[in-house]
Amino acid sequence: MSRLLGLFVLLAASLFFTGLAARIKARWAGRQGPPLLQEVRDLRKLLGKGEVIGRTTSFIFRLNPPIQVAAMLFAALLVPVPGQRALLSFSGDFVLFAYALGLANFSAICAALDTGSSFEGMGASREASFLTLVEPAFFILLGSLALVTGQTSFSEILSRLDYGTGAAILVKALCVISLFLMLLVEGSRGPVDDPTTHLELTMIHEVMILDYSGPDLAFVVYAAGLKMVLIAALIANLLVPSNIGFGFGALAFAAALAVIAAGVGLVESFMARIRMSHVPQFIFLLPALALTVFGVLLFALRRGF
Amino acid sequence: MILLLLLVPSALGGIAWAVGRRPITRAVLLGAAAFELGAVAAAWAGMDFGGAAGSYLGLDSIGLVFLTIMALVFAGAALAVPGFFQESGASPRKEAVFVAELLVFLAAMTGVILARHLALLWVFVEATTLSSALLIYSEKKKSSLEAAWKYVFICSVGIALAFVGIILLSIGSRSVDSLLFSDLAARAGEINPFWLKLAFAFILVGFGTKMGVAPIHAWLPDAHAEAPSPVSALLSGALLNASFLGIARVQDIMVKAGLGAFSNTLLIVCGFLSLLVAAAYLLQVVNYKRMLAYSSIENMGILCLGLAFGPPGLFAALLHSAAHSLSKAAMFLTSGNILGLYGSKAIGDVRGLIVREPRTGWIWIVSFLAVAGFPPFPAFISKFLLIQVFFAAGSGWMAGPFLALIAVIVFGLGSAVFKMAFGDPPEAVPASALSWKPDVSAVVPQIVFLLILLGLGLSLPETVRSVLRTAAGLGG
Amino acid sequence: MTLVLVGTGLFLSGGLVALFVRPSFKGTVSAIFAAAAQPFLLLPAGRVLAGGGVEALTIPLSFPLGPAALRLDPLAAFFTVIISLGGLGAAVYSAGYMKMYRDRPASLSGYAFFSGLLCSAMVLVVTVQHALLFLVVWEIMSLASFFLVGFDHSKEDVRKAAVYYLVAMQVGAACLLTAFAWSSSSSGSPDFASFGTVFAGTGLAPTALFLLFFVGFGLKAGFVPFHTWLPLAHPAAPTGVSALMSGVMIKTGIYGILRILLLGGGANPVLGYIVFFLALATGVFGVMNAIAQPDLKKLLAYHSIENIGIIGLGIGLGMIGLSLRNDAIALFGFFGALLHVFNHFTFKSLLFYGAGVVYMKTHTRNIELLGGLARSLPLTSGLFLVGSAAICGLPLFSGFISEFGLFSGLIRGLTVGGAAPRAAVLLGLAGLAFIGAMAVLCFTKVYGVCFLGSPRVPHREAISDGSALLLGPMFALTGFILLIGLCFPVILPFLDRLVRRFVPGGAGPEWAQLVTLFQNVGLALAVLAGMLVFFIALRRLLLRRKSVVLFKTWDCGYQGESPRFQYTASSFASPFLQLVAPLVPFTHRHRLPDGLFPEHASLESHAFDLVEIGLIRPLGAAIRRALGLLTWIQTGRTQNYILYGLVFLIVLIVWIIGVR
Amino acid sequence: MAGLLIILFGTTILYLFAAGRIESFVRTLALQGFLLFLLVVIDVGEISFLNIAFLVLETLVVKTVVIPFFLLRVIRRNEIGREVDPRRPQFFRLILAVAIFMFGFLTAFWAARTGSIGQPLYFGMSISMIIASLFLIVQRRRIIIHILAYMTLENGIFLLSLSVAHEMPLLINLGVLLDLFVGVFLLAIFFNTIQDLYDRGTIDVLTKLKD
Repeated sequence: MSRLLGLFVLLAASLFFTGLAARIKARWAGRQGPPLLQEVRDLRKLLGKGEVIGRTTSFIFRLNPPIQVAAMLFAALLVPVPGQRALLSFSGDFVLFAYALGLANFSAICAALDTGSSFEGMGASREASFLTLVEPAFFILLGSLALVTGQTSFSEILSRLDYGTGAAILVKALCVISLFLMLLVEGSRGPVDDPTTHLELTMIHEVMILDYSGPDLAFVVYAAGLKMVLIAALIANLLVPSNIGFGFGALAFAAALAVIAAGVGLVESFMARIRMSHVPQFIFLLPALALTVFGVLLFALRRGF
Repeated sequence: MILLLLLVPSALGGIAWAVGRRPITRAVLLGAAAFELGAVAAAWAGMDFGGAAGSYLGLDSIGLVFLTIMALVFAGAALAVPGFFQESGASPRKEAVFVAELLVFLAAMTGVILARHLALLWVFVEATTLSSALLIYSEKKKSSLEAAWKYVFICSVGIALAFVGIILLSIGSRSVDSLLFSDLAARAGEINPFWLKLAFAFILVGFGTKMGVAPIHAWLPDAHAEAPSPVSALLSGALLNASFLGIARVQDIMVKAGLGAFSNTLLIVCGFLSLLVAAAYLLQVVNYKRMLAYSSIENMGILCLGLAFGPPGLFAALLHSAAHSLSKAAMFLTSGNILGLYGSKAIGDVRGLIVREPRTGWIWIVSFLAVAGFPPFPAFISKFLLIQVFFAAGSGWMAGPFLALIAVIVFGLGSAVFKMAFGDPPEAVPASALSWKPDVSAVVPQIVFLLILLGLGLSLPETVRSVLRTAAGLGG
Repeated sequence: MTLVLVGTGLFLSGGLVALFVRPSFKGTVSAIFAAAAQPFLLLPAGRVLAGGGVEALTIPLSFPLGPAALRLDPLAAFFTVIISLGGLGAAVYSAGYMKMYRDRPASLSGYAFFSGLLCSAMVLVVTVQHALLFLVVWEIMSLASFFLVGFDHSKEDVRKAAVYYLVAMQVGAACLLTAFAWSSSSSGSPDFASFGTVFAGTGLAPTALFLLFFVGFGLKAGFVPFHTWLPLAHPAAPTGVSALMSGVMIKTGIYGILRILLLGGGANPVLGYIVFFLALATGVFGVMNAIAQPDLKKLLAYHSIENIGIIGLGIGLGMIGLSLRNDAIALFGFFGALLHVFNHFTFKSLLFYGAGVVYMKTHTRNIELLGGLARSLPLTSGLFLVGSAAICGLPLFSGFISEFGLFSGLIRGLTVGGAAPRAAVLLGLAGLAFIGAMAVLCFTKVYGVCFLGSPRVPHREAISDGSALLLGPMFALTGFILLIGLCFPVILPFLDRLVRRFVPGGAGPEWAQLVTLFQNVGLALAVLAGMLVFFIALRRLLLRRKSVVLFKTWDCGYQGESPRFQYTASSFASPFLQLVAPLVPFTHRHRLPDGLFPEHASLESHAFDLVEIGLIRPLGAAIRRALGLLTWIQTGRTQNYILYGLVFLIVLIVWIIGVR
Repeated sequence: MAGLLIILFGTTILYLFAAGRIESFVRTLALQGFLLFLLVVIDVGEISFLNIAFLVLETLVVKTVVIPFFLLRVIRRNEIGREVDPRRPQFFRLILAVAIFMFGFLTAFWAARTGSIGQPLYFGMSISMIIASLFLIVQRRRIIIHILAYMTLENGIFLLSLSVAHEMPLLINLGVLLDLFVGVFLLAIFFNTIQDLYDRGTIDVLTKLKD
């Protein structure tokens, strides 16, 4: 029963995450910024509207939004909340997590190409190319964590990470940074892509959902928000010590998510977006960090942790 | 009784020469072929051909193997000769002379196989050269004249050197005092090793020239390419084997005299050189008959390698020589058909053979598979046995260069054969060739050869196996 | 075992009977015989797979072959299932597909005969356990597929591809010939069972022998340095054959490697790493080149190389597990590899059949000229989508299950063993993920550009979907994909005996662990499927009374709309290809528009295979140059020829006198 | 006496190398045949009468009369005068001939020392004759010279066979002679056809077949 509560916290947080980030960014720029519940209002409005669908599209375009939401919610079941195990946890479940995200990406890219517009094609191509760098990094990271804790599923790995020594702090810090980077890339936030731009040629994620309207748009926007929250939840698991009781765990979890959302907002307001041709170099940072984590762990292991 | 094998062909040759009318010469030719096959069948049935110790002529098991191959190849060539002449439109007189020469050539080769005396063997080998010279020149073209001249002159000089070798051998074996193989082999220990080695060197160069083994092979591509296709089939299918038999007999004496190591290294050097030369030229050959000749050089190289590895190696070599002779004869006869169809010997001019003349096309491809040693055919099994012998003899590393060169050769052959077989037939074909279609007699021999090969490849009959084992000295 | 022989005979006689039947019936006859052969092959195979016994049969052949033993053990049974299903699918599909070549009766009968011969030869390859007979059947398989590749030989590139394929097979067979000759001569008998003693021997021989076997079988399977024939041969063959070759025939290479492992080969731990890293390179290199290919069938051929890499990764992992004496890793490794063999057969054949229908309807394989086929070929595009999702290993499809097995093996490899295996396994983990991501990139490109959007080049005449003969096999294969993807535990008992033979000691507890793990995964996937259905229904519910308007796609208000605006395949792949530029050499040839009213401007880009340019062509040129040094011999002058003989003689004499 | 004859036989090498006109070449052949005849009569003692008669027939009739006469007819029919263009001066070829001749004596002494050969001088001279004729074949460019050099090679080999103590059976000797005769006959026929087809009788004409 307590796990369901954890899941509930996760889903609720996804509604406020982007809103909080936008508000922090506006507040930092001296503006009032949209109310926190703005996103919830948008979703309710969209769910109630009709739709305009491109003439050239096939069944893929209509099938994509449900796949996106289903995949994200399924991935949410796999992610543990600090202090307790995830709803579904078995050895190697982070592989299923990554491949669920992969399924969502596959249908998103296909849907983008289905509309037959050159902008959506460009966005899809960039998304697909950058994704090829993110996936291996995620696996290296999780693999090295599994290596050090000797466990093979999300819940065990994240719960057994508490160790006080110096190397542990360094490893945790590196993991948090790389996961945060991954959040920025997967959510198309911060230096990688600017969600508020109106120029289609520069977008990556936003352009792929350009042609959606009504409930489809609602599904897709919610799924994107949920994806960012999932990765944020992983970071939160690292930040919050796992041995605290459930009650405090949920509160600490929500607080951690808020801090991460604020972080995203801060990063976006400080760093301008990177030139499109330099984005791959930026994204290369992610696998590089993951490999350093692995190197440090291997080195630490040999010296007898 | 054994003299019949020599006299009947030469007598029939005389008749053909004298009579000169087309039906008679054809009947004589087919009669001779039938006689050969009958004699061989009788020999297989166990009839003893007087292989007594003292006599100069005798048929032992290794002789029987080569005699069978020769009889089969000759029968195929005999069947193809009428078609060949009908296509080239020669006068009956010329055909009669051709048939006479062919029969004398057959008699000479039979002599080589039956000879039990080294010098007699030499005489018959020289006789084969002389009798086949005019056969090569039968097309009366400048190129066939040049080929015939090179063939006669180089082989005669080579064989003269072989005779020097024979005399050196008799110098070395004063105590044995006879050149009969049985005596030489029995008392090989008493022969002076220095003179024996010198003799083997000369004999290897002499008979090697006739056998077309590198570095003394250079005449072979010219002779086999310019001769008419039935003759080149006989040359490649039977004559090369006969000269190989000569070397095999002397190698047997060398091994019994304890000098096996020396002769083996020589044979291995010759074998690999032949493979190298064949590989070098097959990559860039332009004329498809010369291509077949180079493939013969390669196969003779393989035979030498087989011979160098004792009885199991000889078994593989004999199986390989049977496979090579029949498949090469089939390929040469088919090349005659292709020459008739396209009127040119250049590989580039021949295209879409399967579409233009499906029977010849498919025979051309299947016989290539047989020559190149693809599985259903015995050449593959002999290749496997040979490599097994390499490893058994501890020199497994030889399998590497051996198979590498064979791969290059198969690439050279394959790309040429399939360049000719596939694709669309060219529009501009010389008028004379357009109407001509190979009739049954130009296709049946090849099919028979390929069927025999398939039979040998899939399951070697028991009798054939036991004869091959005794021939190779592996015992019953 | 006799039933299997009857089945093989049926395949062969199907080919023979088709020779004498009217051209229009050739396809149906061979399909009927293929169908008839199914029970004879599947029943014994199923019995052996489930029961675990070994059905043996010895054929007394004469001397050179000796008594040949044919044994149907679980490994052979598994591959027999794949071969018989593949043969049936290819026969039925070809019955429909070959109608395109009605005007060439002669080559049609050749096609029917050789495809029957190919299937029967493959069944024999996996059951024969006698060195020489194995090589004979192996080469007959190569020959039959050579003639099938050379079917459409009026085209120049088909001829070149066919000869290239023949020579590649010849080199592979040469390695196998040497390896078999070596092992049978040192173990005394040509039977496979006796090779165990050779592999158990000490010193360098067993390792060298295994490497020889690996090169020989790897060349047929398509591991990286020897794969260059595959992207040439498979697209050249008619689709029915390229599906059979890609889905089934290259698996005989994998079968060979597994058979050698079963016989005790690869004991040396270093070999495990060699296979592991070579497979990783194969996978990554294969999919990178696939992304750069505009030709549909060549792209699928490169994907076969990628999947062979994944299978090889499983085998390598299994070998590392065995050398670390950790049954769990070995069990998962071999399980992933074997299951991926079957999965790859299903989705690769499905994709090739789809590509065949596309080629049959649009007569072009260049995906840049296709587009919008989803509307004109709805069924084919739906099935192609299932195939693409499965090959990318996405959940709910069979690809995911075998890759998940590999992943769990890799993860277990991380948690146990020393520093070196951990580093290797992590590299494998990252590599597999990288391959998965690139596969997603590649197949979104193919599916998006070919089937989605609107047709880039207007079709001359209206095209309708493939006939029943074409779609039948595709539906069957989709059934297999979904069966394994969703209710996978049903298949597990069949793989039980097969996978556990590879681990000495049977790995009972580990297998139970694996079964429970996959039951959990099955449960999770069911939850995912349930959510999917729920949300689709929710969307339909939400839109029930709302207005859904079909309108033009948003194009920034630009009025002159044209399908050529759509993103092309090469531009879709270019951001990624710039990242991996050195590995996939690219040449651009373009002619800039000049003058005030430019008539013609063109841009042509072509991707090369790094191994082909960097390794195979220079090697070929070097051989040609080296052998070219010998071509001074045939000068035509008689005197020179005699001089060669004399020089040789003098050298011999000097050697004799000197050595004495 | 036999030694003198063999040395005389050896000197014919010098003449072969020095000879300019082709007819003088043929006359040397006849001389060699005659010398062989004398050798057979004088030296070979204890073999059966039939063998001696055959050897006499062979050397006297065939080697001294029939073949040289036949070759002269061929030369006259094709009006061949002198050697084409001796590339090297006369002097150099003579030195070469003397060197080969001396080499013959060298091998003779070496054979005498090893003692395994009955008549070492026979052996030495025949080896030098063989080497000389082979050198002629490889070095000269006129085809007729090749045929004549082939004949001298056969004579050298015949001398070598005489040096062997025990005799070849009659049948074998007959076969060897038959082969020799038919060989020369064939070479002459081909030479005639070459002369008819090509004007120049040098070997360069026959170099069309190559790869």
